[in-house]
Amino acid sequence: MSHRETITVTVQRGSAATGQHMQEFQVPAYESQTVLDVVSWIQQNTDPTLTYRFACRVGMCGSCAMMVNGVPRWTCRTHVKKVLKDQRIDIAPLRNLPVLKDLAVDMDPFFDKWVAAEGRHHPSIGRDAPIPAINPEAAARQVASAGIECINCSICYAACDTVANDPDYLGPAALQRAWTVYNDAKDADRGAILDAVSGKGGCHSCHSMGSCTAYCPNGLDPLSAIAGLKRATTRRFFGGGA
Amino acid sequence: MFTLKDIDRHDTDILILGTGGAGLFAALHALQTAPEGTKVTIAVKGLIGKCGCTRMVQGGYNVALGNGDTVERHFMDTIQGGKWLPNQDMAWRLCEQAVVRIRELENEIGCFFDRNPDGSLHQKAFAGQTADRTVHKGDLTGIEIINRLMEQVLARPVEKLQEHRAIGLIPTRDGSALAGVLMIDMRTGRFRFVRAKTVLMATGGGPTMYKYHTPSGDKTMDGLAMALRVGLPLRDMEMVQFHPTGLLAGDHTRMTGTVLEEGLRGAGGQLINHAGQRFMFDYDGKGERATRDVVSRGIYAEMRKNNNPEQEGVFLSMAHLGPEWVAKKFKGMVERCADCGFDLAGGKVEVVPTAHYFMGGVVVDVDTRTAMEGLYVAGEDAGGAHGSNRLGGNGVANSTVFGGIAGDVMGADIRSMGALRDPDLGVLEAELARACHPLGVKPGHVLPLRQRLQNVMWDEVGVMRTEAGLKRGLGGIAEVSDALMQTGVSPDMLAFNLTWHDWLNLRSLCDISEVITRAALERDNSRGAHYREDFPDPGAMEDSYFTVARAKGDSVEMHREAVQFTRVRPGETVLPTGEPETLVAAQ
Amino acid sequence: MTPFHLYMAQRLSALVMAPFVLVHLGVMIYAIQGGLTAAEILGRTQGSLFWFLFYGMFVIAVALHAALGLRVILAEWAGLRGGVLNGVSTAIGLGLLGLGAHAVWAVTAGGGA
Amino acid sequence: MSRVARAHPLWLAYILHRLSGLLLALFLPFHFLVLSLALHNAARLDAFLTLAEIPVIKLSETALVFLLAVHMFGGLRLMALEWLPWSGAQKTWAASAAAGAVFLSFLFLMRAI
Ligand SMILES: Cc1cc2nc3c(=O)[nH]c(=O)nc-3n(C[C@H](O)[C@H](O)[C@H](O)COP(=O)(O)OP(=O)(O)OC[C@H]3O[C@@H](n4cnc5c(N)ncnc54)[C@H](O)[C@@H]3O)c2cc1C
Ligand code: HEM
Ligand code: SF4
Ligand code: F3S
Ligand code: FES
Repeated sequence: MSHRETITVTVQRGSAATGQHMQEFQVPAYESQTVLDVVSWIQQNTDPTLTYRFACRVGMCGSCAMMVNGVPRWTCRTHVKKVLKDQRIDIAPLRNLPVLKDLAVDMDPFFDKWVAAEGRHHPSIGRDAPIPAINPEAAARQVASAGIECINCSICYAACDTVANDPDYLGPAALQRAWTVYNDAKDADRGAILDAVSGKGGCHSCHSMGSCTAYCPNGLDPLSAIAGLKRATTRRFFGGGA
Repeated sequence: MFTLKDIDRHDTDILILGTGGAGLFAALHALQTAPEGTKVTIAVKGLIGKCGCTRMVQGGYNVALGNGDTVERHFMDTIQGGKWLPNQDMAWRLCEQAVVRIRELENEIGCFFDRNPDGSLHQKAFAGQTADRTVHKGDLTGIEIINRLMEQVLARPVEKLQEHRAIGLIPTRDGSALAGVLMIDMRTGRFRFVRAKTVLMATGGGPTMYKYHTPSGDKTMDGLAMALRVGLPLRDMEMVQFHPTGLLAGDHTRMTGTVLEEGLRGAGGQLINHAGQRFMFDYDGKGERATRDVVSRGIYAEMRKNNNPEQEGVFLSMAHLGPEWVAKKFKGMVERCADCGFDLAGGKVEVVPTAHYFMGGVVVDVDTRTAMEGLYVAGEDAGGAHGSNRLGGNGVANSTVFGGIAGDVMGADIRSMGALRDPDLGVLEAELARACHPLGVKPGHVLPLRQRLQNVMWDEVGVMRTEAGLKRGLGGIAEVSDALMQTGVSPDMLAFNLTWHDWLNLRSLCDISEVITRAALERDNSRGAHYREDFPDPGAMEDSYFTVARAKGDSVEMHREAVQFTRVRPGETVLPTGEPETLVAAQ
Repeated sequence: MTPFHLYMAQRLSALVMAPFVLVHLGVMIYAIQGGLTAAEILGRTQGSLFWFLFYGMFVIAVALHAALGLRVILAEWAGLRGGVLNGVSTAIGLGLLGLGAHAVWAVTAGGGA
Repeated sequence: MSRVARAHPLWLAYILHRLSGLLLALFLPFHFLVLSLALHNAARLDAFLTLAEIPVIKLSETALVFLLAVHMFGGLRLMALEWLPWSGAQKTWAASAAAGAVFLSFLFLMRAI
């Protein structure tokens, strides 16, 4: 790519309150260039009022996710080459969350649901006790470890049609977190987790459409985690205990 | 353009700025120790837990957990790593409390760190450590720590002010105590003054005024700039730690400067110069496995020899270890490079030293108290614990240990504090005017100025320093600073206006860059991260001093203070006699 | 009825139906050859307790299953909530049950009855 | 504003399952009504059944068999995914469910004509 080449970028602007529209920009192409760089270039050089969000730049904080050509992606680690079609890219804010302005969404609903799914540790011992020995190869531990590296980027949440259609649905990330905690031998209140994911919008609302797993940038598998919760709640129903 | 009347008012009891390891731990501990009904508020420049550097921690968390390792040994490593400059009581507190904090992280917060086959915690050794001490979760330790802390905090009754940027510490009329903090609600662009009985500043420093830097984009020295303006003393401000291997991908991409992990060199990765030759053994017997400062200087020296703008850095090459093995062992790093278009496993990747961590900070006591009543500082914003160099793994230990302490202390102190304090309206007005300054000036581009500052700092106040260079640096910083004051931001749309915040970021960076440079001029020897080509000698350890900077009117005043060897003197050790020098098997 | 109970009811009714559907499909594929006549159908089913129970249980399960299935679709695609949703899906379920029962009666009761 | 791209195998399986369930549920009352004719008038049922000789109707019957089969296989796949500690190769299973349904309905069509 020579530096004089440009790419045509369409960006969704505004918010529900102020009205939304698409705006087109020409951005110079570079050899090493991510979608985040493209968005930054527009803000730094053409339109200083363009709003977007990022922090770590390396796929660890999960704050730069946007819809790129209709697909939810972490923009800091999406090379332009991967998404460029006819020298064009189409960028919009993450789906399924309220837009604050331009490309920045309000992530509170996502995290409220994380909490509602009991996606947190329920301690059984305190800081004075020694750290329990846990076999890293134990089956339950392996299951817990499978989902532990979620960066709460909300990409799965944006990909899921059930989230789009059902405002109560807790969504893949929160449920996967619940499943991870459920499989943690250290957790003291696994019953509370099953209760939380059995209510309105819980794991039973998932239709296993697997968009979460298909698009998770970290290769995690919320689909299977949610299936695990369904299995656990069913087993409890038939008297299998929590 | 804005007056005091335009400021929204808000009150709370305990206010915490920042949600890194320090901020989140402080919130949890404050809720535990403060009297029932105490209101705890978190204000943060980004989203809770999703900004800052604690989340970016890769290697891990230093803590002595037996197997021969002791708090004493951890302490000695910290003092020696810091070249005898650390505040010894803080360093001791750090090492001692890390033991409690790691248990808290596992048992109460729900972190899960990597285990040995027998179920005990796995620990490894970073360069500069004499024991396998670093607890970790793969090479994504920070994600585990911050996610678990974040979900605990989100589930508790804490008031959240997200995307609220602190811009000024507002003292009382007599200046003895802190009344509150002026912020911008970034989403609306409105100003908000939050009064609180106690405030923890945990905004995490962040040396992002260098051309190559690793920290999160939201970190721009805001905290230290605010502390400077309110007259607090800052120590060790010349101490900027460079990580030797930052990715170099051009100045048009935010990937540039991001870290390629230490373990790559540990595993046998080679550094190759422009002539295609390995060079690190010319500088140190440990070659690529030498400590960060040594490798950074080696690379910097090679870059200077080459002096070719087309190929600035050196190359990190892993291919000789077998691309498949590399791709498996360093999956995360290889994928990250691949996403950016580089082949780490089979090819070579261009790297440069990159500004990573800031050892300097506000002078605090072991309880995180500052000279100003009601203001506490913890984490990377606080100076003292690391002295002239931070050991890998001591950063997150520091922020979580002292964050927790700050929460405990604020929760206790608040019991004896009466009413909220009234602010000095003059200062409030001045801070408001400061933030509004660009809105009244003809709009221009902020980015080129930031790049200019980053070049000045990299060239003149970087890995190797000289008096002449530092003085040129001061001139360069002043030019950027003046140019910034002539560069405006259109006031038409202040809601979520990133360009306004870019301006404010650069304002903080200019202010602290000047302090770094002055402190570097003040230290006429070479210690830890600070290297003076004109004074390569470390100086006598017995006579160790640290630098202290303080704002006086419009200028910055420097002085030196002697290090108090409260626990151990140079040449001595707190380890029992007969203890082996190192417990780490030779690599 | 919690969301979990609805889920269990839908899954269990589906499980119950699986063998019925297999048999039903098998019979269809077998019987379709040469075209269907009423006599053929009725000859097979009328007066048979087996087919009465077979289709009777099938109808109960399918009424439940389809009503619950449509309930989800109505919630997700038509935005129905709360009482309206419950009312409509109960009506669907009862309607299907009524029609189904009538049909089962029609094809199995005849003959002697 | 922008369209959403999501056509991957498991999403297609989901939408197929939903549409087949929906269409089956819509067809069901009709099916019951036709069978109920038997109660009052076997001749009308016959008259109706001869309609089934028309090729278009044959094809749509085949479609119904397909819908029922694909819905059942898909549903069994989902229940296996949820209840058996097993979740690998879902794409293959989803494809197999569709293939099985195509096979059954083809069989039906072959025998019908
Ligand atoms: C890439 C990388 C890898 C690292 N690896 C390790 C490691 O392996 N081991 C180790 O020990 N250390 C490591 N460190 C260092 C470690 O991350 C830091 O020492 C530590 O996390 C600092 O914690 P903190 O709480 O002080 O600040 P941070 O975690 O950086 O948090 C600062 C917070 O303050 C907020 N903030 C900033 N300005 C404002 C403002 N004006 N108003 C309101 N809020 C504001 C930020 O948004 C953020 O939430 C690493 C650092 C980096 C960058
Ligand atoms: C053996 C046969 C059947 C099996 C195994 C089966 C299985 C299932 C399962 C597991 C679901 C839940 C899907 C989800 O929530 O994601 C479902 C949904 C549904 N089923 Fe069935 N089913 C069968 C027969 C039928 C029949 C005969 C009908 C209609 C008459 C029907 C109508 C529906 C409807 C409308 C849905 C809702 C679809 C959705 O929510 O997407 N099913 N089925
Ligand atoms: S599961 Fe994957 S896509 Fe979903 S929030 Fe976590 S990291 Fe992001
Ligand atoms: S995309 Fe949605 S429906 Fe379930 S499998 Fe994933 S959460
Ligand atoms: S900026 Fe942190 S994940 Fe992209």
